[in-house]
Parts: sequence; C-alpha cells; structure tokens
Amino acid sequence: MAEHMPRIVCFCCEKHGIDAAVLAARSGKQYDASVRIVTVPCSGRVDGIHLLQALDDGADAVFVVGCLEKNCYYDTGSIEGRKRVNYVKSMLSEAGIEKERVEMFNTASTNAWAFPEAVSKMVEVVRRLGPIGKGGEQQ
Amino acid sequence: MIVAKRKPVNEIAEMLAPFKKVTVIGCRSCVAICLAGGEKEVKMLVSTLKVKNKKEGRRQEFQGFVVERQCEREWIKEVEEKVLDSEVTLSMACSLGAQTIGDMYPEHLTFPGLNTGIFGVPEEQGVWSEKCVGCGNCIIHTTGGICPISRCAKSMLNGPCGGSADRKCEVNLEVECAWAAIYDRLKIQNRLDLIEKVMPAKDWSTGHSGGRRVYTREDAKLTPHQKKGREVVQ
Amino acid sequence: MTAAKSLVDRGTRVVLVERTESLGGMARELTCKGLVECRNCGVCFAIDRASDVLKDPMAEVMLLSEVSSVQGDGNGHAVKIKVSPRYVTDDCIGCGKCVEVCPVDGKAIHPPKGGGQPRIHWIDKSKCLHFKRAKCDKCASVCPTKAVDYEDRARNVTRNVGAIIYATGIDPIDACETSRLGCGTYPDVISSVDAERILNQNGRLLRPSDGRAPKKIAVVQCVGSRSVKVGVEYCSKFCCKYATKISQLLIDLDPEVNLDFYFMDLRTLYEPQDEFKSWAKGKKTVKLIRSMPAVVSKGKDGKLLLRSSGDVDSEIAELEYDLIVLSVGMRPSGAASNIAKVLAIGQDKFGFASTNRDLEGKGVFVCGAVAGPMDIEETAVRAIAIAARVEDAKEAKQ
Amino acid sequence: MKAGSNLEKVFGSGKFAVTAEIGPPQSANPEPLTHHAKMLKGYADAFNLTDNQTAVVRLSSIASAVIIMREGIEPVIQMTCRDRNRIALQSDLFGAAALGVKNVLCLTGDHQIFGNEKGAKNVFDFDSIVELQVFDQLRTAGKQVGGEVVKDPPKMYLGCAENPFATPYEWRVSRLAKKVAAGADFCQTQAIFDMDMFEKWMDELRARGLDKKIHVLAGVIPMKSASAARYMKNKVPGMIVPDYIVDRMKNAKDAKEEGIKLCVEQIEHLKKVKGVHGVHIMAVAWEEMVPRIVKEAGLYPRPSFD
Amino acid sequence: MKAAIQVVLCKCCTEMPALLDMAMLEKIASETPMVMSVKTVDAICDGKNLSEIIREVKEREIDRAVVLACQKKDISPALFKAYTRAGINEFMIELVDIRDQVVLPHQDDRAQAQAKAEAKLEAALARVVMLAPLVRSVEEMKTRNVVIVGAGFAGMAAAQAAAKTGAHTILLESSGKTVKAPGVILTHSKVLGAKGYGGNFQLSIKAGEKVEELGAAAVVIASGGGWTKLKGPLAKACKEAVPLYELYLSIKSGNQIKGPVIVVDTPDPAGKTLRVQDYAWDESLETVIDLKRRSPETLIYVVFQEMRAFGLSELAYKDAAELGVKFIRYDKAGAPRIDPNLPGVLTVKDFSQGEKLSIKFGTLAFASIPANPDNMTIADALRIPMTAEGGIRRGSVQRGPVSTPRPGVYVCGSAMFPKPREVAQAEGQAAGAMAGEYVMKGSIEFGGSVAQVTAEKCSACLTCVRTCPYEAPFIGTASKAEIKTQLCQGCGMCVGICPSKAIELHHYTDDQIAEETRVLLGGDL
Repeated sequence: MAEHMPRIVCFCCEKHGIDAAVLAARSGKQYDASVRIVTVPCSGRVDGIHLLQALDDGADAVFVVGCLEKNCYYDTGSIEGRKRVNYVKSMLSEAGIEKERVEMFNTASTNAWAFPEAVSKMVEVVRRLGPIGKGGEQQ
Repeated sequence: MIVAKRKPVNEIAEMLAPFKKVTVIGCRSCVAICLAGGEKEVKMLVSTLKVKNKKEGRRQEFQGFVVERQCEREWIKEVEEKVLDSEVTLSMACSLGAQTIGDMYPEHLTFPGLNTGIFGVPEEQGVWSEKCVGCGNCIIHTTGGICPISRCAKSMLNGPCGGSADRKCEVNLEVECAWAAIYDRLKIQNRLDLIEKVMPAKDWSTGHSGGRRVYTREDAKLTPHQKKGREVVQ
Repeated sequence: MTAAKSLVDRGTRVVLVERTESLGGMARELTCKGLVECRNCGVCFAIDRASDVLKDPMAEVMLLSEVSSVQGDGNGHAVKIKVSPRYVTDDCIGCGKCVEVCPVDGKAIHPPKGGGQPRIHWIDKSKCLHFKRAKCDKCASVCPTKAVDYEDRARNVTRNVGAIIYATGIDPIDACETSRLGCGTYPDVISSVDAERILNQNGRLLRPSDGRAPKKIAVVQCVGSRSVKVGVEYCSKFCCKYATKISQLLIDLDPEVNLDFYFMDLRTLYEPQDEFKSWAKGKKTVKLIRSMPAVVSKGKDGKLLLRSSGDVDSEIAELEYDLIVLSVGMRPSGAASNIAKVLAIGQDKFGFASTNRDLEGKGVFVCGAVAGPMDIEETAVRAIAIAARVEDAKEAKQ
Repeated sequence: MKAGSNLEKVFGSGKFAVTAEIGPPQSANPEPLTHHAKMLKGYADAFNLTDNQTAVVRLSSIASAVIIMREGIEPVIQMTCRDRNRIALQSDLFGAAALGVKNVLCLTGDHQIFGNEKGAKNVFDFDSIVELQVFDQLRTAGKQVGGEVVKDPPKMYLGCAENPFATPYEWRVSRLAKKVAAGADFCQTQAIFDMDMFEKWMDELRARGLDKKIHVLAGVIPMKSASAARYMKNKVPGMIVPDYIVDRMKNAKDAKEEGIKLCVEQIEHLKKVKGVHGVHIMAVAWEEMVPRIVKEAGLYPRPSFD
Repeated sequence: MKAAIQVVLCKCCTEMPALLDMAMLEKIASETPMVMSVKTVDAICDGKNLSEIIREVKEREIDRAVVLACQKKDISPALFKAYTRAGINEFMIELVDIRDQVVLPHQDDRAQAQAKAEAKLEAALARVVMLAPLVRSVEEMKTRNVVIVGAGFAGMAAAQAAAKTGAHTILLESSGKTVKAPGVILTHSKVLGAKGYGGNFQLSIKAGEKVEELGAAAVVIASGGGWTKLKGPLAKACKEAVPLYELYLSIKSGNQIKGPVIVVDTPDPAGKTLRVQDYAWDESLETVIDLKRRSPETLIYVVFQEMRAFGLSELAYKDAAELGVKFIRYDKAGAPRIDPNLPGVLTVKDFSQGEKLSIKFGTLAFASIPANPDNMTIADALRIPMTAEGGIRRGSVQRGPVSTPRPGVYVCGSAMFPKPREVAQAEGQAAGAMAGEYVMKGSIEFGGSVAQVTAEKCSACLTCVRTCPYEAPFIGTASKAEIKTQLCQGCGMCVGICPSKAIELHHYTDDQIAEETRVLLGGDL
C-alpha cells in the first residue's frame, strides 16, 4: 500500500497565529504541504464540533493555533481554545481514538519556528498513526 | 436544577453498536444548562461516534437534534416522526426525558446517553454541587438555610459527627462539613440556640423511602370531561 | 518605532532612519519567551510595531541609512540622509537560497537580523565577490524571484522635519570584553544575546561546540552590568527579567534540562520577585544560587567547570556544565555620534543621552533605552509619551 | 452436606419435610418463644423465625433463634433486606452462624408502610436474590460482596420464599429459577388455597427440572374464621383464596374446626403433588394448632438423625 | 442561493506564477457555478488594475469576490475601498493568502503546492457563497470626557497628556489633597459603578457626600498603590511603623526623624498573610540617602530580601552603602520579627553573614507597596481583570502597554504594579495620550463581524455571560441572552462555548467554517 498522504487541518487564529505562520513563510521556513489552514478570528471561536467534524470529513489530525496564553488579543481566547481542545481529546480517548490527533499550540507573532514545528509534530503523529480506520472507508 | 453527566463515549457506543439507525435527542432545559445534553453536546457526541465508526469500519446512520423539554410529551410529539424513524433513540436528557420518550413509544428503544446525578446549584462556571436530595420534608429553616440531608454524608440531623476536622468532611477532605457551614450561618443569624435543640427522628415516608411519589394539584388537573383525544384514555 | 507608530496614527508624517538593514533594534535579536503562556517580554510588541510602521503610508522608512548632517533653525530641521544600497529588491521572499550558495565565508548576503522587518535580505558590498574581480553572481542566479540587483546605488536624500526623535537604542555589552568566565575561550560559553538569537532562529538551544542538546546549563547574571571594571556601574534593568524568562523557556522546551541560575539580586522588572523563585522551587531541575561565579575552566569530555562561592557559607564550589549563558547588560548606542553633538544632546558619564525642555522646544527629543536602561515595555510606554510631547511641540509652533 | 442442618438432612433422606412458623413477640420478653418451642418441639423439622414481619417491630429473629435452640429445636432465621445494608446482613450472617444457626431464609422484606414504623428510612441495599447470591458466595468461596475473602465462612442452608400467585404469573417460575441459580436450597411458598393454580405452577417448575434443584415447601395457613378468609382474599396482595373456600368457612357451624380440617386436606393434597418435598405451616398467632395438624396430616412423628 | 462571484488572482509577488499553474487555478475558478469573472492582475494594489477589476464588477453585477493574494495587512486599503464603492460589502470579499500559506512555505514541492492552492481556492469559493453583507455602525460619543481615577504622579501626568489632545479631563482623587492639573478635579471622590462601554460610559461616582452620574468616553485608572494600608505581623507588632512614602514626606518637610531608622521591605516578611505587590527600592534608597545626608549620625538599616535597585538607582545603592547605611539581607527562613514583649527591637538573621541580629530602632518604615484596595471596586465597576496581587491587570500587550482588556479603559502607574515615580509619570502620559486620542475620534465604530443570539434556541444558561471577557452578552428583557454590539469584539468565544448553539458569529458561522473545512479536505464544491 502506497504511503498515506496526511490530511491535516489547522484552525488558526487571525492574530498571532496567522502572523506567526506568515513570518515563518517569509523567513524561508518550509513545512509539509498537507496542512490546510482555516482562519478563525480567535482560537476561542473554535468549537469542539469543528475539530470532530474535520476528523469526520477526512482529516487525519487537527490542530489549533492561537496567541500565547495571557497575550491573547482577546485576552482569554487562547485559554478557552485550549480548554475546547482538551475536552475533544478526552472525548476521543473515551471513544478509543488516539487523542494525539488533536492538539493545541500557542505562539507569538514573532515566533518563526513555532508554526512549522507544530506542523511537523502533527505530520509525525499522522505518519505514526496513519489514517483513522485503515480500510475503514471502503466497506 | 437537575444536573447530569454524559456517559463515557465507549459505553454509549457499545449500547448503540447493534443498531444501524440512531436518533440522538438532546434537551434545552437543565441538561443544556449543565453542559451535558444541549445541542452542542449532541453534535459533539454524534461527530465523535461517526469518527469512532470510521476507525472501526462500522456503518451507522445518525440524526441529532434537541427539543425544548424532553420530560414533556408535547415537545416529544413534535419530533415523533424523527424519533420513530430510527431503530433506537439515545436520549441526551436526564432520565426523565429518556423515560418520557420510552413511555410514549413503548415499542421503540430509548437508551440513556447521560447519567442523571443531582439536584445541583451552579457554584461557578463548570461546577455544580448537590444541595438537595428531595426528601420531601424540608427542614432548612432550622439549619440556617443549609440542607444537612444532602450535604452531610451521613444526613445527620443533630450536628457534625466526630469525624469533622478543621471544617472538612471526613468522607472527603475537599468538602466542607455541612454542619460547620450551618454553625457559621446560625451564628450570623444569631440563632445558635438552635444547636442545642434535639432533632427528632425524621419522617422519611415523604421521601423515596415512602415509595414512588406523585404530587398532584387537583385544581390544575383536567377532569376527564376536559381531556381531549388520547389523553382521555391515559 | 513605537513613537513613529503613534505619531502616524495621529496623521503625522514620519521619516524613520535606521542604520541597519531592518527595523526592530535590539528586539530583533530577542526571542519570544513563551511556549504556551506569554511571559510578557514584549518582543512581539516591538516587532509588530516595526511591521506596522513599514506598512503605514504615512511613514517613510529608510534602511541602511545614516543621518549625515542636520541644519536646524527654530522651526524645523533639514536632515541629510545617506541611504546605502542593499542590492536586493522588495521582491525578496526571504527563502534564503542565496545565503546557502554564497561562497564567501561568513557570507556576503544576509537575511535581516533575527525577527527584523522587513524580511528582505541584503548584500554586504565589502565582502561580496561580485564587486571584486570574481564577478560572482551565484545568489542572483538561484534567486527564485530575481530580487538581487547589483546595480543598486547609494542615494542622498534630504528631508525637512519639524522634530527629531533620537532613539538610537542600545548595544549589548560584549561579554568577552571582560574576557572573564571563559567567554571567547570556550565555544560553549555564550552571552544571553547569543542564546536569544539562537532560540529565536530555531527554538532550540544547542551547544555551539558539538551541536548536542545541553543537559546542564548555568545562567549567570550581571556579566558586565554592576561592575566598575567594565564601566557599567549601573544595573541594566532588563537582564534579570529576560534571563529568568529565558530560563523558564529552556525548561519548557526540555523539562529534563538541569539549570542553575547564578545571581546577586533577583531584579525581575516590575514583577513580583517571588514569582520566579516559587516557579524555581516548583521545578526539581532548577536551582537558584546567590553567588557571582569567578572562573570557568575546561572539564573532562567537553564539559565546563564553573567555580563560585556557595551562597550562604562562602565555601568554594566547582560545578560541571554543558553550557554557560552569560547574561550581559547593555550600553547606550550612538549617544556619542556627531549627530548627537550637532543636536546638542547631552550625555552622562555612561553615555546615556538626555534632553531638556528648551531642547524639546527646539523639536529635539530623546527616546528609548539610549536615554537610560529600560525594557521593551517601558521603552514603548515612553515612546508613546514622547510622541504626545512631540505633538504638543508641533501644535505649539503653529 | 452444605450446613448439616436437620432440615437439610430431612430433605436428604427424601422424607416429606415439615416446617412451621413462630412469630417473635413485640416485646423484650422471651417467654412466648420458649412457650411455643416447648409446645411445638418434635412436630416440625425446623421453625421459621420471622424478621419483623410486615415491618412490625419484633424481637430480633437471630435472638429468637438462640432462645428456641435452648429448647432443643432447630430454627430457620428470616433475614430481610429492608432494615440492613450489605454490611449488617453479612455481619449478622456471621453472628447467626457463630451462634449455631444453620438455616436462613432470604427475603426482600415487606415495605415499612405496612408496619408500625411508617416514617422509617428503608435500606433495600440488596433484594432477596442478590442476598442469596452474596450468602452463597460467602458459604462456598468465603468471599464477601466487596471482594474480601474470609477465613472461616458461615455454613448455611439457604432458603427463599416464592409466591406462585403474584403477577405477572409468567415471571414466577423464572424468578424461582433465578433464586435457584443464585444458590437457594429450599423454597417456602406463599400459602396455597388455589390448588389448580399451584399445580400449574408446579408443572412448569418440573418442566424446567427445577424440582430436582430445589426443595419446595408448600405453604399452608389454618384459618380461624370466614372473616380471616375474606381478609386474606381481599386485603393481602398476591394471595388467592377461591370463593368456595370462603363459602365453606362461612357455612361451617364451627369455623375453627373447619379451618383445621381444610388445612389438613390441603396438606394431604400437596403431599401428592410431584416435586413438593414438604409443607410450611404458617399458623400465625395460632401456633398451638400445629401439633394437631401435623398429627392429622399423618406427618407425625418427625424423623430424627442422631 | 444566488451569487455573482468575481475571482481575482494577484501575481505581484513574482513567485506565485513561478511556482503555481495559474491557468489551472483560473480554469477551476471559471468552471465554478456563479463565478461571473476571473481576472489575473499584475498587482491588485495597483490603481489601474483596480479600475479594471471594478469595471468588471459593474458590468457583470458582481456581488462578492474571492481574492488570491497575500496577507490582508499587506494589501492596500484602496482595493477594499474600491470594492465598497462598487457596491460590494467589505464582508463579501474572501481573501486567500496564497502567498504565505502556499507559495512561500512549499517552494520545493510544486505538485503539493498546486494541489493545496486549488483546495484553498475551492474552499474560498465554497465560503464566499455563504457570506452575507454586514454593516458597521457608528455611534457618536456623548462626551469628550476622560475620567482619570487617582491624582498621583501617574494620574496628573495622564490628565496633562489627555488635556493636550483636546479631551476634557475629570480627575477623581480619593483623598482631600490639593491637586494641580487641567480640567475638573473632584477630591474625596471615587468610582462606585459603571454602565456602558468605551466611548460612552455612564459612571456613578461618589464626590464628597453625594453620589452622581458622570458620562465618560474613556477612563484612565491611576489609582496607585495602597500606601496607607499596611497589614502584616511587623505592622501589628509596631503601631508607629509608617509606609516609606510618609517617611519620605516627613523628611522632605524637615521633621526630626527618631533614629535609629530601619527600612524593611515588607510588614509581612514571611510572606504569609499579605499579598504585597513589590518593593519600591528606588524611593527607599533616595529616602535613606536624603536622611543620611541631613543627619549623618542617625543609624540607618535597610532590611531586605532582594535589593531591586533598577537601572541607575544601582548607583544610589552604592552611595548609600558608602554613606554608612547598613544593608541586611534576609531570607524567608530568617525573616525579621518584633517580639511584642520588647517593642522597638527588630531581630533578623543576616543571610550572608548567617548571624542573628537584634536592632533597636526609633523609626520603622516599610518599603512595600500593598495593592490599592480601591482597585477592587474600580475593577468591579468597570468589569476588568486584576492580578493575583490585587493590581489592575493590563490587557494583551498587542493592545498597547497601558491598555486594559476593555477598549476605552487604560491603566498606568502603580495601579498595575509598583513603579518608580518617573516610570509612573511616563505611563501616565502614555495612558493619557491614548485615552485622549481615543476620545478625540469622537465616535466609536462597532458591529460587522459580531455575535448574535437566536432567541428561540437560548436556554439563558449564562455561560456566554460568564465567559465573555468584554461583558457583551447579557440576559435581556425576554429572559434570553442578547449581545451588546458596542461591546462585542467579535472573538466568538461565546459562540464556541454556547451549549445550545444559540449564538452565531457573523462572518464565521458554524456552517461557513464547516463548509470551508469540508472543501479544504477535498470535499466537492
């Protein structure tokens, strides 16, 4: 079987999250093209439903990127974001699904390595775990 | 309000495993407010189950929605078709909701998605604590407005037991001893004389011990003459 | 920069003259100290301001530029500015391919320093072979966007301005100046600024000597600062703040790391002094040692020996480390420049610039750490304040 | 031999067993107990001591057991789940065994609403079937419900009660089956007046081969009067008294005599029913009649095994 | 669903065409239903390209657009202005940062980059169809008032700076001290409560005896530290002990100071009871030097855990030592104590020498600045967060170094954390200036991408009310949640947590996000 091409969704906050991603890009950092960014105003906007739906829609992993806690443009948004992610993690592990498939990352706009590192972490996870339910689809 | 908690996903998945078509119904009252069975939780659960099925190569069809109050027939009636259009209904309400659906559609399977817990008070966002067990015979006017039946692990009536150390309950050192709280309250109310009063045995017949309870308001009940259609038969 | 930003915000035209290739000053070199939680280092604030200013049409930014002369009368100054060529156009996407291929050792084409803005490379003519016989054009040939332009020329421009804000900032003290603690002698003794730079680039701090991850690190405070020898008797104010945060970052990045923090006084700036202490107490791998280390010597298998007198009873202890970070202080930069003289900006015995009422009346302001030790946040605060004063001065004239 | 009780031996010997009921007094006075014990000695293989029957406070069944054992007769103690949680039930079982009790009848217990302590908070930590399971685990594996293993487990002969006349009828045999599965050795039935219905039940029981697994003691009640008959017909839930019996009592010139006669006839009948291994005589507040009934039913003398 | 979409590809950054198959992207776009126009331009920020784009908009009655370019920050506002002028609502323009999200980070992987670019485009097309036009409203500020709470160094500086911007300043001082500052000055006054929002606050204040309403466009909190409130064991044991500030004043006014003098960092050295913010050493040193100069014979001890002599006050530290001021360092274990039985004697274990000292003293002063207890009421009134030490918490540094999380509310000086005088002053100026500018805008803009409640779904569970950092949601007259649009910042936290899914964030609705995600993952349009 050919090597699985990861499919990863990133819910990225419009403030430091995106800025960090852009800075990374403009500092010549390269990262895996499997990651697809969905922009949200704040990681606090992210709803567990989004993460789970993404997994259902075919993502192998989902991660959220927000401002550093205590430096969130919306003051407490990224703290909320992390709580949502953790709740989804707990639901997944209850259901016997690897909770590593969902992650929260924080970064500052000036942090050129944070976003690429987040991506490579997630890619590594998918490479390790493979797609959700191998062969599950073609039933 | 009634506070409930979602059953672990795997437990729910097990219940539903034999069925191909599942309806998940949430409730917009208590369980929504205690973040257990509102629309959000219904959607979260459905998505999680879908992902789980994907992982395990199982095929199941889900529909999820919420009703205003699952414990009342009228609200269920509105979604009757959707309910019956499935092999099993998972109720994301307190067990009252689950049982209402069950009573209405006896031949249809209705499973509980939540564990119904307590008559709770939202102490703060995300924290609910038990303050009543529904003994049907309230005495808090004598205990500074604090219920020892629900808050004391031994439901004691005459003050703290010997196990109470620095205001904590011996059963759970995180929890404040109900009687310590009662003492303080009576003190501010300067009604400390009450702590000397010997409380007689409590009549539990008004509680669950007295068997299943049904409260009625004769002036509110409809006479057979007033009832319509099926109500008459019930 | 912040001054400029808050000025343009009020619709004032601003000319920003920067000696180096990018905006951001000292902050470019500094890394964000947060991994999950913000540690209030303010670096992001500085860099964001930089990009704001760059994007603002009201602000004219001149990089690699220097003020060659200023003629001033009561109501304005004519400022002559020499803009040196960068030999790279705005098409640069900062991919860094050019740097890879540059044959010059120490490289002739450079990315902007640290987090500097804009993210455009520049060529150091003095080193570049293209301008020597070799006519090398490797960088030009690999550039995906054809952004290298050897024809770029120096320009001289003159701007008439109502006010001049002098904010030349600070330079870190070269830790090796004192040649104490093995700085310069051993590769694995680095200054806090180096540490910041490395962390900022790749989020990991490895041993310069062998590129391995250090397992035991010493962070030494007040190297340079608070010492008569270096002529820096004052406290550089922000080193403790940044060093403590760097230490926390290092532990966040690798909780296995053992970190010893040597200090005289814990001067975490405008933060509860106990915060760091209690954090350290909470971590088994972190030790706070109130002592000023004396000597660094070579230990076995590439380790370093740090000798210091233990904090309470002053008996001598010698401990092994993989990496030693010297937390260096700062010096005002360019306060002595002739521009400063022309503008009659005063300076104290340490070189901190200072103004006075009538100088400000003439529209000459001093801003930022060149006026005295301060961290990014305070700098920003003062900048906003200065900007407000500049406004008054402006209005006063009209 | 599970407990080596007299009752167990009788069953073992294949003889038709007889048990009778002794209601402990509503006081601290042991007199009535000794009195009845003396009176009934030798007329039944074992005597049931009720456990606060119909939730009326009475002298405790274990204490009563000890008292009648002094008179040299064998007790069957009843243990309801109404007043004791698993801690008390297990500890009392230890206690009873230690005092020499060998038979225990596991009951869920009448609700306190019928008794003289209506305000009581009931326990019902177990129901009778759970109780059987737990006690069986204790005697065989010495394992408490909480998992604790005890060194000297109580040796007990486990009985249960069953009412063939409670609804839903379809469930009654299944319930007995459950009790067998839970470890019951013998079963005392509710008082039987409707023989046909009882026999139907027995047929089903045999069909499932339960008669081989459990010793059924058919319950009988001698009636004093027609009103007693009517009362049992109408007031006692889950008891069926056919009209012809009520009439017979009504028309009898001497109701008491008629009651005894009726009871003896019933026993004679029950003896013939296949799978019934004995009778349980519930002469509530009429214990003095038991010897006569036993004699007239031709069940006297009782076998002895020493 | 009817829509007329325009797709614009910008190749101003030469690398995009260099890496991507622009033709393919155009093809995909043009084959998508409801796409009326596809344009590739050299630079969208370029005026003449703009006019082209707009022409098409007019010709084909375009009502929404997808723009593939770079980060919004980098795109000239001209583009959006032009679109708006052409009648396209700003929220109907879907911007895709192809440059930073696809081209730059995937330089070496042409195939993948192309695939990703196509997915991005399709997702944008899916999303743009679902977008709805949104309006921003403008509300005039009823006043030009900047209310400054506290007339300390920071407060007065703030008043000065704010006044210079043209704002009308109102200074509230809790004490009765005489204050020289522009604008209205109300002594013996404090904030009791506040309604409204940045731009139009309705403060209820207590001035002297009477309580009155006061309109404010912006508020600057300069409440300073709680100088006078000293708690803790040492303060208890020595009633005569004074805060450093008072010692400082009485020296300045030339009073005789009874020696020996001890300056201790805090009245609660073991750090048990009191949450002291921190220690004002700059002032302490200045004070003791001053005293020593005036009366060299007075013995002076400074007892401390950390000598936080920042910046140039390090020199003062040296000077003081040279002048003969005794510095004694302790740690929590050997913390200073005063035995109630022998008052006037302080015992402390010298950390560096390790010996136990008993020092007689005539005057005891504390260098600590406890948090100002008034902060509690102020923070309650304005609904802003506080630090664990009881100071006012600054918001994200992104919003400026003297801004609270709440727009229109600024904080400076020791209200946050003890600051030396001139730093406090600088902060005051900054806060004042920012408040002034804010007020002089004269109006606030709000609306657009904000949250909205679907009343039928709302369970009035209060979760949103408790979660929102801006107090935007409230339970309205219909006993259902409502959003105060003027307060809503559009973060969507309430949306993400609402258990009944009764709140939607305009422009980022669940459906929009879900659809975008689905298509990004290869789901078909």
